[in-house]
Amino acid sequence: MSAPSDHSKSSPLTTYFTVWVALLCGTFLTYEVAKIDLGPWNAAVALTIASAKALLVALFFMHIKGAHERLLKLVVITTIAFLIILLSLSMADYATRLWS
Amino acid sequence: MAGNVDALYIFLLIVSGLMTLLIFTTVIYFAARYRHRQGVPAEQIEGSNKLEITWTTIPFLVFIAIFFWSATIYFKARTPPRDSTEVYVVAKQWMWKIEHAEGQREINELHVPVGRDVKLILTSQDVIHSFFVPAFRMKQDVLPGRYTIAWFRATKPGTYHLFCSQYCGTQHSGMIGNVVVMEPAQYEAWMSGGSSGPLSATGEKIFAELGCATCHRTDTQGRGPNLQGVFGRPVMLDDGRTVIADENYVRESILDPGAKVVQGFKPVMPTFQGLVSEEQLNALIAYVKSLSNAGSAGSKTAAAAPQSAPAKAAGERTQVE
Amino acid sequence: MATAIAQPVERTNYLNNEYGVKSWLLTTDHKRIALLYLISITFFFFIGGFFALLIRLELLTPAGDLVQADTYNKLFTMHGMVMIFFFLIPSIPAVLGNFLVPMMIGAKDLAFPRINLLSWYLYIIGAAIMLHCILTGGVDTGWTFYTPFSTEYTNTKIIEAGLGIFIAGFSSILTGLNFVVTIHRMRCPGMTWSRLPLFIWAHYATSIIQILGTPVIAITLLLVVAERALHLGIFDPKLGGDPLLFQHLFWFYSHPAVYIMILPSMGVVSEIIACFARKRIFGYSFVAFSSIAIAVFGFLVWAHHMFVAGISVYAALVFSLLSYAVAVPSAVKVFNWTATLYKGSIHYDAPMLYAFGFLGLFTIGGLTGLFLASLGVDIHVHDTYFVVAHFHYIMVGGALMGYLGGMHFWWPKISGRLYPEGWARLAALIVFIGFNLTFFPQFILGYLGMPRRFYDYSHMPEFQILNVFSTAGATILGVGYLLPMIYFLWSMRYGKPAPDNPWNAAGLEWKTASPPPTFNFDEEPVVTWEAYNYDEIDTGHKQEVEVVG
Amino acid sequence: MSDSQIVVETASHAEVHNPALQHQFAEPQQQRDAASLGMWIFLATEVMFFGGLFCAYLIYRTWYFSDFAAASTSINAALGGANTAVLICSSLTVVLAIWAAQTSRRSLMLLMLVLTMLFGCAFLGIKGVEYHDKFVEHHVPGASFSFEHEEIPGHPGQYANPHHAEIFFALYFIMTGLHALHMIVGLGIFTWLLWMAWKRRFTPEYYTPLEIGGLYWHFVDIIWIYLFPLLYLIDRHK
Repeated sequence: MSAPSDHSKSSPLTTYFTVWVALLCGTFLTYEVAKIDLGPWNAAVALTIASAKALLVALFFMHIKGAHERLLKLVVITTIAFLIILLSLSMADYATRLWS
Repeated sequence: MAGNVDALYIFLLIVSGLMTLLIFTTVIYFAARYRHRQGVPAEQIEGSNKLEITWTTIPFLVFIAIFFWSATIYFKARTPPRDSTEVYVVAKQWMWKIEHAEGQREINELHVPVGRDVKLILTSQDVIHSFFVPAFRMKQDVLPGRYTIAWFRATKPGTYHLFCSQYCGTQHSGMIGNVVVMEPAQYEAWMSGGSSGPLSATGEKIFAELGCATCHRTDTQGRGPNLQGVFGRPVMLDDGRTVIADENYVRESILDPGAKVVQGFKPVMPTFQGLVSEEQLNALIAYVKSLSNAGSAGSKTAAAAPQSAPAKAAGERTQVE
Repeated sequence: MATAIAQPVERTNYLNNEYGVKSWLLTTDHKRIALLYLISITFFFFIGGFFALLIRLELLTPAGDLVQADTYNKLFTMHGMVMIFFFLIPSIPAVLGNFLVPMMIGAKDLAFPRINLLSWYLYIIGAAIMLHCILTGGVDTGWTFYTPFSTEYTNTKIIEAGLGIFIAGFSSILTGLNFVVTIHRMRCPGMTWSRLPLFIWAHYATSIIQILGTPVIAITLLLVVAERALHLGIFDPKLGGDPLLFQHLFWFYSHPAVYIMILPSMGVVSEIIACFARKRIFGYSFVAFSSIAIAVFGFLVWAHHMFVAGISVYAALVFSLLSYAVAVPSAVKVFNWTATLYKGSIHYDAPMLYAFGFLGLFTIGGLTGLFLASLGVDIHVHDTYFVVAHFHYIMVGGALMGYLGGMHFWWPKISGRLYPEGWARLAALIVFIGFNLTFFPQFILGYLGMPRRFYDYSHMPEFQILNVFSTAGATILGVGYLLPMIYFLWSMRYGKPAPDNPWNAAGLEWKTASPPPTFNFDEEPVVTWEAYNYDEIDTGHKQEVEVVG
Repeated sequence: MSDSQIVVETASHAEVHNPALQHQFAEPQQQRDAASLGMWIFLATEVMFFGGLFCAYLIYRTWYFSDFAAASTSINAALGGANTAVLICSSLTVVLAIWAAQTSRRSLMLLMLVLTMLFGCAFLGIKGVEYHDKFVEHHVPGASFSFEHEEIPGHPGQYANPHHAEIFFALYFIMTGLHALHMIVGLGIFTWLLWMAWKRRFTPEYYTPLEIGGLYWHFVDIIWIYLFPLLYLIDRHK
C-alpha cells in the first residue's frame, strides 16, 4: 500500500523512535498538567495533547504522511468531519436548552 | 395559533400542489409527445447549467421563505405569554392528571375559559407522552424527569379531542380526553366548585410539613436562600454561572440540590428524590411562584387570578387569533 | 492484462457452473450472494406485509376488535422493524447492488468476496434472532425503541430485538465498505468517474451513509440493551439520564437511513429512464453529485424528528433550516429526470412504468416532507398519520417502486429469462393505484389529527371512512405485490430465454451473457465510450450532443 | 539472506501466478490498495461507533461535571498512565515489525510481533487490576453499585450524586470494556500474523496483512490516547 519503503532507502527508524519518545513525553505531560489548576483550560489542554499524539500516530505509524494518494487522507478527514457533526449538532441542542 | 398554522399549511399546499402539477403535466406531456416512433431517434442533450442553476435556486429561495414563516409560528408556539393562566399536567400510563393553579383537579379533562392564554407545565411520571390537541394545532411531548412548556388560547367554546400522540404502551390509544372550552361565566361557575384551595396553598402546607421553612427563611439568616421573589429571576451559582429560576430549576433544586448551589450557601440540603410525588412538586413550585410577587412568569397570588380572569378574557376575545 | 482462457462452447454461467447446497452457501460469487439476499429479503417482505395487512384490518373499524391492544402494538412494531432493517435497507444494495456493482464497472467480483458472504451470514444471524423474537412474543415499543419505555417499562423482548438489529447492522456496514472499496479500486480500464452509471454513484453515496451512520445505531442499541439489563441510568431520567439523548443518537442514524433506502432506488430510476427514453441522462453530473449531496446533508437534519420532543427552540431552528437544504438535491434529481424525457423516444415497458410511478410518488412524498420540515406545521402533524403517509410515499412509493422497477429491468440478466410483459404492466398499474388508495387518505387523516400507533379510535368515529379507503387500498396493494412474485417464479421455468441485451441498454452489465458467467466477463472489458451512449446504440454513430444554455 | 532470494523469485513470477493474489484482482498493487482502503474505511466505522459513546460522555460530563470529577478521581490514574505508555510501546513494536518485514529481517519481525502481543497482554492485565479495584469498591454499575458520601474534589463536605457517578462508571466500563474487547480481537489478529510470519508468508513484496493488522492496532491505540485524559484526568488538580 502506501508503504514508506518507496524509493528512499533512508531508514525510517529514526522517525519511529523520535515519534515514540514524543508520544511518551506527551503522556507524561498530560498526566502532570492535569495536576495543575488551569481553570476551564484543563480539558482543552488535555484534548490538545491527545489530538497531537493521535496525529503523530496517524501520520507516522499509520503512514498517512507517506501515502501516495490523497484518498486515505480524504477518508480520515471525512470521518473526523462526521464525528464533529454528531458531537456539535447534539450539543447545539444541549447548550441552548436553557436559553428560552 | 390554529389560524396561523392553517395559513402556512394552505400556502404549503398551494406551493406543493403547483409543483406537483408542474412535474406531472410535464412528465405526462413528454411521455405522450415523445413516445417511441419508428425511425425517430431520441435527440441527445447533455444538460444545461442555466436550467440546473434555476431549479436549484428557485426551490431554495422558496424553502427559505417557508422556513422563516414557519419558524415565526414555532417561536410563538414555544413562548407562552407572560400572564397566562397556569395549568399543571402530569401524564402517566395511561391518563392525564390535571391541576389548575386555583386547586381544581381533573382527570382526562381540561376545562379552560375561552379567549385566555393557558400555559401548560407538563411532566410525566413514567414514559414519554405527548399532549396533542388537534383543534388547537398544538402538541408537546411530555417527558419524565423535567418540565416541558406549552400554551394555547382557545377561541371558540366547545369540546375538543385531547390525544396522547407519543406511543406509550398498551393503552396508548386509550390515553385520550377532552379539552372543554367554556364561556367565562360558565368557567367561573365551574371553578367555584370542589376545590381544596389554591395549589400554592397546598404547596405552602407541604413546604411546612417537609421542614423546608427551617432553612429557607424569609430573612437573610437561613441556611438556605430566601425564596421571596426568586422565581423567574436570574440566580448566581457558586461556580459563577447564572441560571434563570424557572420550573425546571426549582424542580432540580428539590430533587438534586447539589447540582446548582446558590452562591454564598453551602451544599447542605438533602435530596427529596423519592420523597415527593409529581403532584407535590407541582404544588411546591406553585408556592415558590406565589412568593414571587413581581410574578414575571408566575401567576399572581393564586386567589386573585379567578377574579381578574373574566375581565381580561373579555378584553382579549375581540382579538383575531 | 489477464489473458482470457478460451470459453467453452456451451454457456456456463454463474447459475449452472456448480450445483448443490454447498455451492450456494459457501459461494463467494457476488451474483449468487445477491440471490441469497433476494430470497431472504423476500421472505421478510412477506412477513412484514402480513403484519401490515393485519394492522389495516384492525383499523377497518374504530373499535379494537380484531386483535388485542398489545398484539396490535407488536404488529406495528414488528412491521416497522422487519420492513426497515430486514427488507428496505438491504433491498436494493444487497440484491441489485451486489449483483450489478461489479458488473457495471467491469470487475470480476467485489473487492472482498468473502466479506460479502460474511455480510449475508451476519444478516441471516440477525434475521434469525429477529425471527425468534417475533415467534416468541415480539416487541411492542415501535421500531424507534424510545426510552425510557423500551428500557424500563415494556416487558417484551427488547434485548433480543436490539441484538438482531445490531448484528444485521454490521451486515449493512460491510456491504457499504465493500462497495466503496470496489468502486474505488476495481474499475476496469477506461471506466472513469465521469463514465460511471448513476446507479454506481447512488450506491457510492448510500455506502457512505452505511459506513458512517450504522455504527452509531449499533452503539445506541448496545446502550439500550445494557441499560435494560443493568439499569445504568444513561437514558433513564429517574437516574439522571436524558431520554432525548437516545433520540439524538437514534435519529443520527435513522434519518440518514431513509436515504439508504431511497438513494439506490434513485440510481435504478436513472438507469431505467435513460434506457427507455433512449437518452443520456439530462445533467449527468448534477444527478451524480446530488446523490453525494443528499448523503452528506442527510446527516445534518436528524433532529427534525424531535421538534416537539423538548429540544431547544434554537436547535430546532437550525435543524429545520438544514432540512430544507437536503430537499434541494432531491428536487434537482426530479427535474433532471423529467428533462431527460424531453425529445426522447419513450418506450412503455414495465420497468419504465415503475419509474414513472416512482417519479409521481416520490414527488408527493418529497413535497410533503416540506410540511414536516417546517416547524410550525410540524407541531401539528408530527406523530400523526400525516407522517405515516409521508414516509410510506418515500419508502414504499419511492424505494419499493424503484426496487420492483429494477427487478424487472435486470430480471433477464439475473435469471436468463424474460418475464411476461403484459402481466408486469398490469402489476405496475395495480401497485400504483393500490398504493395511492392506501396512503393518500392518511395525509388527510393526519391533518384531521389522528395520531399514529392508535389501536382503537372509537372515540373518533369520524376517522373511519378514510381508514376504510386505506384498508381497501392495502388489499389491492397486496395483490399488486403478489403478482410479480408469481410471474417471476413462473418465468424461471417457463419464461422465454433472454438475449444478452433485451432492452438494447447501455452499460457493461448488458455486454456479457444472460445470465453472466461466474467472473462476469470472458475478457476484461475496456471502456471507450461515455455512459448512456444511446445515440451510438440506436443509430450506430455518435450524435452531435446538444448543450442547452 | 536466503529469505530475500526466495522473495526475489516469487516476485518475478508474481504476474503469472501469485498464490497471494486473489482472483478478483488483476495485479498485486490493486489488491494491496484495496486492502488498505478497506481497513481505513473499517476504522472510519469504528470512529463513529465510539463516537456515539463520546457524544453521551460529552453531554453528561457537561451536565454533571463535579460528579464526574468525583468518580474520575476514584480511578487509579497512574495505572491508566502506565497503560498508555504500554500501548505506545506496542505501537512502536508494530511499526518495527513491519519495517523488519520490508527489510527481510525475519527474526526481528518475529521478535517484534511477540513483543507487541506481550505489551497487549500487559495492557489487559493492568486493566484487569483496575477493574478488580472498582469491583471491590462497588463501583461497578448495577445492583451492588455504591458511591455514597464521596466528596467532590475541591468542595469539602459536598458529596457527589451517586446516580450521576453511576452514569460516569457506566460510560467508563462500556468505553474501556469495548476498547479492551478491541485489544482482545487485536491479540487474535496478531496471533494469526505471528503464525503467518513463522510460516514465512511475508516478504518485502507481500506483507499486506501485517500492514492492515498494524493499522487496526494503531487505531485501538489512538482510541486509548483519548480515553485516558477523558476518563482518568477530570479535575485531578483539586
